[in-house]
Amino acid sequence: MSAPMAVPLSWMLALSGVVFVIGLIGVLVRRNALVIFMSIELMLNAANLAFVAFARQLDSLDGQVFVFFVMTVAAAEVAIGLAIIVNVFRLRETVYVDEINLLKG
Amino acid sequence: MPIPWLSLVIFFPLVSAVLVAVLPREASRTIRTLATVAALAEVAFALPLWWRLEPARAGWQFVEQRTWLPALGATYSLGIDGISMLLVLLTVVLTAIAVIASFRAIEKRAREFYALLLALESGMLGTFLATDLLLFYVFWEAMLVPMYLLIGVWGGPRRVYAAVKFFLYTMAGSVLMLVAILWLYFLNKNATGTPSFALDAFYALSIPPAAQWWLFLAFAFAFAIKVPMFPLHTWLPDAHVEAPTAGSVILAAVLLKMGTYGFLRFAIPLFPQASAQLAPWIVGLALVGIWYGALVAMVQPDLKKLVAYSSVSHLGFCMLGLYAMNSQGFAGAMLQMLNHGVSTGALFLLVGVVYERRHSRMIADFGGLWKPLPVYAAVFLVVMLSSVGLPGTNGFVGEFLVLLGAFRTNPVWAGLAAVGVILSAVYMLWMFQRVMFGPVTHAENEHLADLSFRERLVFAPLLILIFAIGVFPQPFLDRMQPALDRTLALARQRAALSAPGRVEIAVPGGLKVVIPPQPSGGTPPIEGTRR
Amino acid sequence: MMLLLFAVFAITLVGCSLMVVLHRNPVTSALFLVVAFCALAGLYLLLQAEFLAMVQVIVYAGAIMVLFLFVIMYLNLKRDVEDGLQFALRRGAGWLLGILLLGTAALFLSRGWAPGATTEASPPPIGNSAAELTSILLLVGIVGAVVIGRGRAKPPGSEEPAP
Amino acid sequence: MTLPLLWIIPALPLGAVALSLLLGDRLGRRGTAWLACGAVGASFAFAVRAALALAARPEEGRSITEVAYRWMQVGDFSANVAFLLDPLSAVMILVVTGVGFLIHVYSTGYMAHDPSFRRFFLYLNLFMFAMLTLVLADNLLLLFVGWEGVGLCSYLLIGFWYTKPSAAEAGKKAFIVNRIGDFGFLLGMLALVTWTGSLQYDALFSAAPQAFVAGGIAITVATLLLFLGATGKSAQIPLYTWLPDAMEGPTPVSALIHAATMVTAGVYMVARCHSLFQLAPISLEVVAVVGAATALFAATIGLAQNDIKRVLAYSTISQLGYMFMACGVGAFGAGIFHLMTHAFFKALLFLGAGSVIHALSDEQDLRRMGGLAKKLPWTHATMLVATIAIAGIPPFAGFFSKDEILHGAFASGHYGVWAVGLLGAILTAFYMFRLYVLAFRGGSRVSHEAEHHLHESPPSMIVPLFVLAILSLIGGWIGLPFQRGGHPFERWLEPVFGAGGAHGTMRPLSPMIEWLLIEVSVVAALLGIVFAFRAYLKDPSLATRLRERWPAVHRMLVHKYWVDEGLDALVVMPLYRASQRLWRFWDEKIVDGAVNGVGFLFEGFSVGLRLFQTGFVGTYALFLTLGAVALLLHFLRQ
Repeated sequence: MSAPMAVPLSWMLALSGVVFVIGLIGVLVRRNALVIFMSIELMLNAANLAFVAFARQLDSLDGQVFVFFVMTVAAAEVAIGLAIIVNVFRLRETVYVDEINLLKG
Repeated sequence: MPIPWLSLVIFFPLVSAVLVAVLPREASRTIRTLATVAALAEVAFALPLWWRLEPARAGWQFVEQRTWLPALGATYSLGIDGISMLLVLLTVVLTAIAVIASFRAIEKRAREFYALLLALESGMLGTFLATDLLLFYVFWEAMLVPMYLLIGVWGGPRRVYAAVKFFLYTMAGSVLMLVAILWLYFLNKNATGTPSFALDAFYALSIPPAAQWWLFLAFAFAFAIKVPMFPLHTWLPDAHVEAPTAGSVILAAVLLKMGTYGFLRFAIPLFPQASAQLAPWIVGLALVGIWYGALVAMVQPDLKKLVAYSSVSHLGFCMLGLYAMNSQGFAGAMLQMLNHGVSTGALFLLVGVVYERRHSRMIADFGGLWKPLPVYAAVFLVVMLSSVGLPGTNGFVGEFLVLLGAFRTNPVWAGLAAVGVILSAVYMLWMFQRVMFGPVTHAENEHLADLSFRERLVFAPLLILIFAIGVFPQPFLDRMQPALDRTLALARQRAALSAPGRVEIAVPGGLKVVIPPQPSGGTPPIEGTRR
Repeated sequence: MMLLLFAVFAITLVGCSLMVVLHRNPVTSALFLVVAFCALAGLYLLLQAEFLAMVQVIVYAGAIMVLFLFVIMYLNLKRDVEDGLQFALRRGAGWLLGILLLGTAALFLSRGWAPGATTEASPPPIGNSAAELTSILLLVGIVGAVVIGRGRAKPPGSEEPAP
Repeated sequence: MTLPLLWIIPALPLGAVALSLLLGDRLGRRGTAWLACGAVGASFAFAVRAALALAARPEEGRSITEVAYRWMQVGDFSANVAFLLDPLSAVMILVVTGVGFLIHVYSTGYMAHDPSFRRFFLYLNLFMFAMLTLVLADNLLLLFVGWEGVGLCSYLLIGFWYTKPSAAEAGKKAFIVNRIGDFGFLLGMLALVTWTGSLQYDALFSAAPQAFVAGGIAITVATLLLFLGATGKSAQIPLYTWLPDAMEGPTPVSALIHAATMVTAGVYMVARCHSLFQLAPISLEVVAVVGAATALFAATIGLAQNDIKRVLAYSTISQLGYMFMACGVGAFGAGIFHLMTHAFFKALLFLGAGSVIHALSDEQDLRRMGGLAKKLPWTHATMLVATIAIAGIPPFAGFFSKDEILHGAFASGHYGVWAVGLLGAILTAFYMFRLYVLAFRGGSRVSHEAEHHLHESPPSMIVPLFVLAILSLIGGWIGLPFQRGGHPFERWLEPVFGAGGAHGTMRPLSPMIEWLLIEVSVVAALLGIVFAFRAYLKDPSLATRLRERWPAVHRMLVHKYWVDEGLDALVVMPLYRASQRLWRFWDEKIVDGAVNGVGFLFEGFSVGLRLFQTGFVGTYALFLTLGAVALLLHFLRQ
């Protein structure tokens, strides 16, 4: 049954915006690479939320399909990211992002 | 359909360049012979142009037209007339000489050297023969790459700096020109509806004076760098000093003519009003170039730099001739282009001969070379006299016509330019005295080997040309005259086209030259104020 | 009733997100993230995206977070050391930026920028190609992980660092 | 077939040059000598033949033109290689080939043991070709070709012994000073062709009166520019400094080029363009004044020179001054007459000096000569004839031609010029006989080793001296008014200068005044001679006493009024320093600096950009966010 959208769309978007911003702040503020990774996950999920909200609003499955993509990307990204973090840790004994600046211009 | 002669002339060197490049590296003898055969064959292909071309026939001859980029309306179209024919012959002859002259000079990577030299030749020929502006621009840029590599790889100690400076300097200019070409393209497209880059289309286009002003500046800037004119000349001494002998011969003899050819073919006919208005400025710069080039050449310790600065002075004459805007000036400028190619090319070869033996270009390292090298001294003397413009040699005919043309437009211009005649004698003779006369100062100079048979073979055609143009200039003048008069007439018609009435060049101090729009050739009637 | 559920899920989601970002200990952050993902799954349910909610829980909460926890444990990370003026400044700047962003977002919404206003660009026919695309992406992810991971076999630093 | 009349004359020496270049050393000394002298002799024969052919023609038809080929034709300007024979050029080719031939014969002896014998005759023949082209040209452009050609040959011949740095320097100086003159000549030609449309003599001279306003600025400027060219070539003030240095070259060169032929080219050009000069009286005045000034100025310097060739060089400058003076006062005929006689006795003087130098094994200083009369009888005799001739003692040639000039000056009312000429005559007589006495009379101051192999020159040198001596003697007689028709030489030149022209401005003087003038000039000459003998022979101390009385004057004369040094300081050095600074500062710093500056500008810009790549991931994220925010704001404002 497609009940009229119980929860108004703008609420959903607002929520997604808030979570997105929180994730963003996490990325900017925190030193620990892993926490930055988690914050990125948060941002991604915020985006997913917006997608699903729109999908629901426009009553089409495209949004959800796209969320699948985002999930795949997130999965791949986490895999590689963590591998990098592990390797960097092995080399530099640190996970703190501001101590890894080999690629300085 | 008739054999595509011009395309053959342009692309034969390119094909032979590829052939040379494919040869195994060590087979230096075969490389040299193939390169020489290719260069001489190219001369054989181009020479018949001298007879087959009917100077009197208007418009382009041996025209080739193929669609190239239909979307843009750009066509692969070639054409030749009196002006480009002479420059094509100059290019092929001097490239052949440059190839033969660098047998002993170039040891390392000879294969690539000859390939690049031949590729350069086809680039230059393309530029002279293209009658489609886009095609012209392509060849104009294509020509830079081989020259850049020639200087950059086989040059002297500061070759990279010189090569990069040469490349960027010319590139900066030509990019502006591309913008101007596109502007013209769109002007033409709006005016006639059919998109085209053909030069004849642009010749028929009437361009509003305001646009003409900017378009002219863009074209003039690109060509002024190439000429080179006064403030934009500093790349020349560096490029010449660092370039290998063959490189600087071609650079001096042909590449510098691109600038003046550009002015003659594009800047003046396409934008007659702007040319007329800016004439005093351009002539001012040319005169400064004559004085500046000569004075600075006088104090150069390095032979090649001296000849490079002398080129600035000689081409100042060329520009003066072009902007005298009458048939004597044009003929003088055109002849001066050929003369400069011959005499400065020979001068660089002479410096190359001595550089090969002593690996130094400093005048101080030489002195009293006449005794050990009598034949060399005799050739050097003749070439020096041609460069100074002694009557009987080619230099005089060109210079006299330029001065005559300039005098008719404005006596003050001619007066100032004529001082160049003295200055050129000063720096040339002083150099000649320090190098040739006096006792043999350095022991090494004592037993230098005089010119070998190959070297004499290299100088023979140049000497013959020096005296031929000097004593019998008329065959050359007959071939260039109709094309020059047509360009002059075209400039006048177009001037009348966009602004009816008379194009007046208000000229400080001198005659007030009035160019009434009359289609016939010949000089503008001088309504000079009789004194 | 729906609104009530939405409110609960929203609050837990925001709260957990804040905790993930603020908490010093990465393990705690990881756990809070798991809770956040569950709240999100709930929200999906509200939006009738049941299948998605299930996938969310399984993939995100299940697989990815487990990976996170494994790496955190493996690296034996302690509390983050983030004191000193420089970090305070950064945190301040971060919050400031956050408020700024929220402000603009609020402005957008207040302008009544109707979400549906986006022009109906015809979505490219993703059809069956979606499947292949995701499989390739996953493949790339796996290969990347293997290549980076492989480095551990050789003693560290004996040759140039792994790419 | 009738042999070609005119173009064969210059073609012969050119052919000799080409032959000698081709055959090279296979010719050997004798072959080269015969080839060179033969060529010039043959062209002398042809010259005579051409002159006779001209004389055979009636008075008014005395002009033959031969067009070789069209040289240049551009727009409405055209010039062709064509030769013109008229009385003026007939005289010139006779003088040039005649004296030239004698000098060639003399050189075979003089240069006998010079290593580059062949190269010398190569240059000499090339010079003859250029001079003959100059003289026979039928338009100013071809004359200019010959003009610069002789300039080139003089450059090569002055610097013949190129291993001597001073010779090379002198050669360069000669060419550049000539070039300055040619600059004027070139501009003059341009002015003429722009207004009258052609450089061909007949067309030019007939169109000139209409094209130019008589006495107007245009014609005056044009003719003055031509005269500037003439001063360069004929070594008048201010462009004379190169001639004394040109003595570095071998003596026959000085005789041929710097006495008889090349330096007279300027006078020939002014005479040839006499109708232009007559259109501009101001220019004529300038020519007269410069001529007179140079005559006097050079004569004064000649007094104090000790090098035998330098004395003769200044004497040449002075005599050329006389010729220009003649042209200036309108007596073009007298000028050419003096040119001819001067060619004879000055060439003789130089060759005699050469013979003396040759005998004293290259000793040129008069102070180390003396008493050579007995040992070099022939040289002494011929030199004496020439010295008397130049002093202007009748019946020698010098008297007639110089007297004509003074008469012309007086008759045309230029009394000042006449007075200067007279004074010059006295000085000339004095320094010439000073040279004669110091060299041939009095005690022998010859150095010891030069003494014992002092020998008279070989016949190949003596015969030309002898011939020239005869010419110096009888050369003037063709000036005697045999028939009533006045001066035969000037009547010969009338078709060229026009009857009125020469004497138009002249007031016929009563015979009494004319005789008085002749008396005065002869007395002046005698005065000079007597004074010279007394000063240097009878009472040598007199010269030294004079020197003490006016030391300043003497020093000034010895140092040639410091003109050379002055010009160097005023012109050469500043020019050198200016161009040095122009190059070092202006070209390298400013212009090149600007170009490299642009390069550094971009480099600086990119360095600035690099600062942003700090390497911290955080900063990159920050920029990312800032970008996003900016984007949002942008859409907001839409």
